[in-house]
Amino acid sequence: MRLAVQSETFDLGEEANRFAAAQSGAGAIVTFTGIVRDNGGTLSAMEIEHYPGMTERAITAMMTEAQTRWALHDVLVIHRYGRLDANAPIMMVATAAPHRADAFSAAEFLMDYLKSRAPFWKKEIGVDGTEWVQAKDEDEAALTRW
Amino acid sequence: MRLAVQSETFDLGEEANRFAAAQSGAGAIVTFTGIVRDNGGTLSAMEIEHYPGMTERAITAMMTEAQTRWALHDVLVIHRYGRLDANAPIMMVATAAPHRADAFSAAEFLMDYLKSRAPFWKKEIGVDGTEWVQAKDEDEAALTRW
Amino acid sequence: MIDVLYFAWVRERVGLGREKVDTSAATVRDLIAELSAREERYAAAFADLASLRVALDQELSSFDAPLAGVREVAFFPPMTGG
Amino acid sequence: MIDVLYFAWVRERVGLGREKVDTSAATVRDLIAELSAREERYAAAFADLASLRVALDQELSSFDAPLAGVREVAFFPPMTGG
Repeated sequence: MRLAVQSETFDLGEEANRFAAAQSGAGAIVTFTGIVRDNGGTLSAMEIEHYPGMTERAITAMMTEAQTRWALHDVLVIHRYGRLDANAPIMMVATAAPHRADAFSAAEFLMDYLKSRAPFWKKEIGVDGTEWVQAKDEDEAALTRW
Repeated sequence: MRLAVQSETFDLGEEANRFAAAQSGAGAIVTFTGIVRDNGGTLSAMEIEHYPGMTERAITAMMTEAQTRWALHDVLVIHRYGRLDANAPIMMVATAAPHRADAFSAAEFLMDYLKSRAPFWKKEIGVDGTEWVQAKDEDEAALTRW
Repeated sequence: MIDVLYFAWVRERVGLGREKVDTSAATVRDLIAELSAREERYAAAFADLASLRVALDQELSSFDAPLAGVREVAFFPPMTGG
Repeated sequence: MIDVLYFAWVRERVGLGREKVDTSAATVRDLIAELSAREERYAAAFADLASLRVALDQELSSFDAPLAGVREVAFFPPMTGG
């Protein structure tokens, strides 16, 4: 289980390979990577704020819960903060499990919780000014399935 | 949309990066990688047979259906055939979408269909002999959710 | 003449992966009966139709489908990919 | 003395990210009332409690939670990670 909350960028392929290489006996590996969308050119960057200490605690608790709920070999979460340009990677989740259903469910669970329970706040820096992203009802609703 | 049915191995990280680099405006990238499990050391290799021509047609139809059902930017499927050693990668699915729910659903849909509707047959080569893998009821049941 | 293909354990029981068959069978089921009557290895391969699938010209089909116009028939067990 | 932290637009309205507050407020709600009475920028930040969340010692909590023994209080909007 590895968690990295960092300002530096990361390489999806490198992280995926390192994660996969560390597994033994896993039949299924799922990765999710979130990327800053440029919204058709109207968004130039994103600023992500976090709460050092609480962010790590909250995500660690989610990862532990995922490992309790599903048969997993391993879990990885990387989440960036600071200024991120359009098309840059924001975050990544990887899960390794004997079977694909567990790997998929755990990755989706972690994504749903990261979206609305991890202490991160996003500000969009667009061509028309800056704006804090508001929490979406659909993200909150997504939690009810778990 | 890219499909590769091949005997050669592939590099998860390289494929994931190439797939991600080809996207523009996708907020979410999901990858699934299937790996030959060694079943606690009892399985030494797997032999995968396919039906050249029909295999490609069937998977292409699944990929097209995924793109019809979900808002996707792109889909990638790589599936190997021939002899695969324990811990080698068997196959990979990648999906890119504006939103994570579509990327996850499409990847799971493709996996469920690949498992039981793509013309591949697996033979396990174990320490106690060889055996054709039988279709699982649970794989067939997984299709009913789509 | 029709191309008949066999995969996985069906191929192993029949003893070959592909052959040309001179037949005037009207349906897949007729073709199976014809082959099974011909030699024991076919009868063994086709003993349990519930564990077999058939594709006509590379599309999954049924045992009652007509063979008229079909160039390629393939027999195999349920798929187990991934 | 208690550490009070502000994030995102709460931080922007208050004008700082962290401060020490000398208070004897019994609950989070009391602390909010105290700060809001002190200066307009706090009143602006705390105007709509429905759009605010609070964490006590880095655990999500409620506005009615007691502050006894708490060292760190953080105010922020609903999280929007990922």
